[in-house]
Amino acid sequence: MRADLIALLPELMLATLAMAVLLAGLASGKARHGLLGAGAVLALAATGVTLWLAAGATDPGAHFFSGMFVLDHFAIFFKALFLLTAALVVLLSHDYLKRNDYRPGEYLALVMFATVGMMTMASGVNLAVIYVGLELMALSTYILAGYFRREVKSHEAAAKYFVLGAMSSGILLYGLSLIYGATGTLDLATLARVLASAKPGPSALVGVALLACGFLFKVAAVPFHVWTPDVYEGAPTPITAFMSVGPKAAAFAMFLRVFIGGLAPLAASWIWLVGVAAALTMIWGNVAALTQDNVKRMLAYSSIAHAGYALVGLVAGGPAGVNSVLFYMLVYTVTNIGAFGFVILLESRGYAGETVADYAGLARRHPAAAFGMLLFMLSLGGIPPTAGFMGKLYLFAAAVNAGYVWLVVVAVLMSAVSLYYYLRIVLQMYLREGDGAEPATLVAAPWTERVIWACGVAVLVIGLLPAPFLAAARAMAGAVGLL
Amino acid sequence: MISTAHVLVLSLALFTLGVVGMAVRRNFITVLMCVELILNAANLNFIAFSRQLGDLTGQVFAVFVITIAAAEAAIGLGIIVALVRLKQTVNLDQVNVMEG
Amino acid sequence: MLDLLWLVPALPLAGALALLAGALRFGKRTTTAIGVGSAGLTLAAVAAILVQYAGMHGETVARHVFNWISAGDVTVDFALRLDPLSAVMLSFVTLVGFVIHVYSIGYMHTEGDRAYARFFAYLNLFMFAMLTLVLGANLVVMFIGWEGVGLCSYLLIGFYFDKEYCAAAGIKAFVVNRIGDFGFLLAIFWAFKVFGTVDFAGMATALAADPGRYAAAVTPIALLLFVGAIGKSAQLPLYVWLPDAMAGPTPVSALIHAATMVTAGVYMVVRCNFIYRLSPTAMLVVAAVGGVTAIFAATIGLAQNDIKKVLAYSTVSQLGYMFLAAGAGAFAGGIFHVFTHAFFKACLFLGAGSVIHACSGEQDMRRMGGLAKKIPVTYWTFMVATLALCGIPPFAGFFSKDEILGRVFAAGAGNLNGFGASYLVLWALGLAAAFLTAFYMFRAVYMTFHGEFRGTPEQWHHVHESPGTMTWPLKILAAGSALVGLLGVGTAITFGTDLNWFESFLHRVAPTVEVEHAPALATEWVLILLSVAVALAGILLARRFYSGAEAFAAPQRMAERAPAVYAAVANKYYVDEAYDRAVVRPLGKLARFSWKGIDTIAIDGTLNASAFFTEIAGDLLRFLQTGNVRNYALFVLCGALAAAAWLLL
Amino acid sequence: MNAYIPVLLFIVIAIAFPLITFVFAWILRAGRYDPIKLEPYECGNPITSEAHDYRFSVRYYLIAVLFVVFDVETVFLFPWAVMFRKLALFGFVEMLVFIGILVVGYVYAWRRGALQWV
Repeated sequence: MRADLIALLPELMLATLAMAVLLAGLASGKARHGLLGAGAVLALAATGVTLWLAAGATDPGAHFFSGMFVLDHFAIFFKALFLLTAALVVLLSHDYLKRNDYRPGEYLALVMFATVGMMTMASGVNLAVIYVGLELMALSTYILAGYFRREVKSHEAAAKYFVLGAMSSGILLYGLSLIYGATGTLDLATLARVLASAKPGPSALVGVALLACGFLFKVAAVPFHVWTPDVYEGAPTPITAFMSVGPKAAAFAMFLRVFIGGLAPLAASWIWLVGVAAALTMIWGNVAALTQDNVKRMLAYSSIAHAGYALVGLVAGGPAGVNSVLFYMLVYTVTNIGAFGFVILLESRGYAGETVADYAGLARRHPAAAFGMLLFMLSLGGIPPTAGFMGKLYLFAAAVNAGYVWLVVVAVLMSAVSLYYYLRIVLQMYLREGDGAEPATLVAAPWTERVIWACGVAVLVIGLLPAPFLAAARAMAGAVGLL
Repeated sequence: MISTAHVLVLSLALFTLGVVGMAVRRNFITVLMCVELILNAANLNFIAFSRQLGDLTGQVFAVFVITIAAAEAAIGLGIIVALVRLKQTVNLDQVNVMEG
Repeated sequence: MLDLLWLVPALPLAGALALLAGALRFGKRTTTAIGVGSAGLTLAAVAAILVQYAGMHGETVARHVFNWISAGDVTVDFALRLDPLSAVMLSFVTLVGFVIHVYSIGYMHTEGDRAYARFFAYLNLFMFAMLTLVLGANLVVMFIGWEGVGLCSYLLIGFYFDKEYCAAAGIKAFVVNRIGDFGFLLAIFWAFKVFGTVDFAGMATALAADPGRYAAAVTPIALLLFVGAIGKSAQLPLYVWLPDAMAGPTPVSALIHAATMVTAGVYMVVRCNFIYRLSPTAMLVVAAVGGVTAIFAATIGLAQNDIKKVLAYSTVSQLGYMFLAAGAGAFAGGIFHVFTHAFFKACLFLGAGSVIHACSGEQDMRRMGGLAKKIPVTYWTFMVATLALCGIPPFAGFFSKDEILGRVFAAGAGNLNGFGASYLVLWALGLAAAFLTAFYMFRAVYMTFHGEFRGTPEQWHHVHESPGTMTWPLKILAAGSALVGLLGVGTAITFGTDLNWFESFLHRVAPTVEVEHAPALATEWVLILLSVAVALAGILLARRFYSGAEAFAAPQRMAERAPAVYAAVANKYYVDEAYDRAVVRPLGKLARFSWKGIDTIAIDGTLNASAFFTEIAGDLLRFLQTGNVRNYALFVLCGALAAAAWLLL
Repeated sequence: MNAYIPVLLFIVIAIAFPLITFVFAWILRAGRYDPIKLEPYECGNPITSEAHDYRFSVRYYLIAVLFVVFDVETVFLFPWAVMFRKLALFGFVEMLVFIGILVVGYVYAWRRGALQWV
């Protein structure tokens, strides 16, 4: 019992602190942005420390709560990543909430609740636990997407996200029920054993298919990506940044855990499904991004494309594949948060009014920030010496070794295509003059700028010295039991 | 005597109703009901299977799903309320500012 | 000192970062100090290193800077490799680079402080990338540099971003290069899969140990690598970006688009010669693409009136020569041409820059002429470099070009890999290209420096010699163009006694593929004389067409003075016309056809078409994104059905 | 089979009770009608709209939301109550935590004014 509670301590702590923040926000109203923000960041940091202590105090191989919950290195890596993401997003949101005059309390609390959900997803080795974590994350995100009550687009985002999200989670749940019926268990380890022993019937296969649909929806893979552009465009930009990295990474955590772990015996049947989905996702995401003028929307499609790249690593499978996905998630997180941070800086003309044209000549007026954006764009495009290149290199190498050359060909070709639209922004910033009318200037947002700086440095450091980070990812998923 | 198969057919029917309903109905509230249909179809499965397998996991999970469904309904209603306050409509076809 | 090898790329990087950290807010003095200073320090460091290296009989020095990627079965070190090949590249990249940094002080002084700083930041960044490319000990490090130089060239081409076509040219360059990089990247992955390493030494040993085992993989890898080289070194069909790249400032054209970056492809092929020499097919492909590009670009050069465009096409043509050499197994010969070409082509571009500077921004040779009197230094240096390019002894170009043609002929006569006939054809093409090169280069010289000035009087009034910071680099490079050829005097020229220091120096890393029975000494002398004769013929023809003020200005004067004399002059004029009709126009037509017809329509066409179709596809996908939730739900539903069906069937 | 007899009785009673009530009312009531009496609200409230017009004030939904959330928690309380002794102290503490969380939610809803009818 005691060990169980220790393993669960980080989640318990974060949940408690989130409620505290909620009530504190209630007491203090709109006024205390700084205080609540600081509180949230501290809470996340404290949770990080707790995670570290809990990891030290428990055996990575052990199972808790009668085999429903683990705290293995895989889970620790992702939890740390989630906490980092949440902290960065909170910092991004600070100036933004203030500027748009919305209550910070519920906002911060919801971000923390979503984080709790993601952490649970990373640790669950029982489909029920994973599903509960998933729903906690999803429900919090629905609300966050619609948090800007006075904005039509924000509402629309919430509505669409809710309808489609609910649908997908329903489909996922139905798949779970079929799998449960076919195997009589929701525990991944037992599931793997049962599936390995006996050839699964059609109902199990349909269950797996529906499960895959649910997961693919959460990572925004074609054809379940339809919600992404509208939701990303409509949601408050910090939340878009959050959705594009946090929940996506969490979805990948559960994807790896469930498919590489529990459903490994059925790999033969699902690997092609996922592989084709990955190819379609890369093609669709990149091609559709080409014609976008709204930067948030373009980044939405780009995040679809990146989900495709990461799926390549999933298809590759094996320790190398899993490592590459973990590493890619890290790379993608710092890069994308930085990019959206820049979008936030530019959001000076009303809500979400940022077209590519607004970027004209920014390099002249804000050389430092523009240089940061240049880094992020190059990293997303996968050009050395940025982190993105390392991530892709490592993913594709894993896939090639696993023998999926055709996927890698598609991936490399598509990342070449992607440069069209990433460079459009660089072109605007560096090679164009702002139209004389009213050149878009960056709003003063010290914390957002600090986040951008941090991300920029991270992108460069990871790009030039990836060894330690790769080593970390490797140590984390080195012994890929996942069960 | 009702066999698992019967329940499965029923749940499949409910599931189909729900999914198709979500794809064809305009009224947000109806769509919300369709969500409930899907989740409860899954619940039926869980309970039927757990009875067939003589294993309680399914029923326990069903309880959790009920709670989650409640929370989902609550949030859905919340979104609807906000939507009505802003647009005076529950018609999803009128929620189409963003596209392309 | 060799342990400080990492300093070589580090110094320019430091310079670039310093300039960027100053957020481009430095004044001109500070910028110059940092930008040019770092380049100078790099040159000093390289000099010190090479002095020490000279005593090491060309053994390979590998310096492992830091363990870069090591996870799973992927291990890549950030390792630098100094061997004769990289040493040669190092020497001229840093020397020419430094010289051009100095030149830029004068050339860019009219820019604003910001632009000035930006320019030097990019230039330093380029030096860093190029040196990384040269020193990289494995394909991945090389690729880092490869992409780096691409990025810098993109930023520098678009330097004058207020001009629309500059930005467009920048994009074009970057995109076309990506097509090549796509091949390069695939080659890296493939090589990694096959050899288990991307380290040059590692791959070489693996191949040496058991060539048969990799027989199947060698050709595709070599060809994919070559795709990358085609993009970077502007060969058919991907050369289109280079002429447009002339939109950038002239020093950039000199450094990046003539002397260093564009030769990276040749360098890469030679660096991987241990792969190429095992694949006759790949060798022939390299040679063929090179040879055809050489003649093709030369014909285009005939029709150009923009002085920089002429030089651009001649660069493409010369790069073709280099690949022709590599394809014929003369790897050292190819690198030798890279080496000499760096000097005289840089000198030519800087000279052109000086001319443009003098004519207050005029680039059209039809509005120049007679400049020799006003800007003697530029004229003489330009002349030296031109002679070198035309392959007139004893200037540098003669030795390298003659080496190449000799080797290609030998490959043909000795029936290399059984492709003898093809190599002979390529040799003929090379010879024809040499003729055209001499012709259009002297056409440029005559139109620019001889005859009467054809621009406006005030332009003529403003014409002035450039400042010392611009003329000294010209003198240095001209000296180089005159002398560096002596490093690689062919054995035939010295009647068999081997004074070819260059080739013997490179022999350890890039040995030439020898054919069974090399042609006799007499034959080789015939070849040498032939190539010189061809070059002289080209020069004389150009003189015939373009020298002498009469050709242009005389007729009107005569007509006014004495109608009687007019006939004669007119006849002379008609003669000129006749020549013009007979020779120049057909050539011009051919050139213009190959330029307009093939370049603009075929290649730009395909590029634009592909872009167009992707746009269409994008719009189609947009159309599917209706913004209506129910349609989205339907999407998800269909997806789910498809997935279920897939797993069941 | 006998086990089901109580159930049967229960059903019978459940059906009989309303019937008997109706019958009594039918017997006892006075049969005098007038327009006012036929109005939906005999207490005299004027009718504002048609009964077929099924649109409710949004406030009902707010209440519905709160109701749904708090109502469904009994689904956990019930099994706990049944197994109360077996789960012993741990179960008790755990339930307290659960209730505590609900209370937090309740306090929040209350303080944010979701409960007053505005």
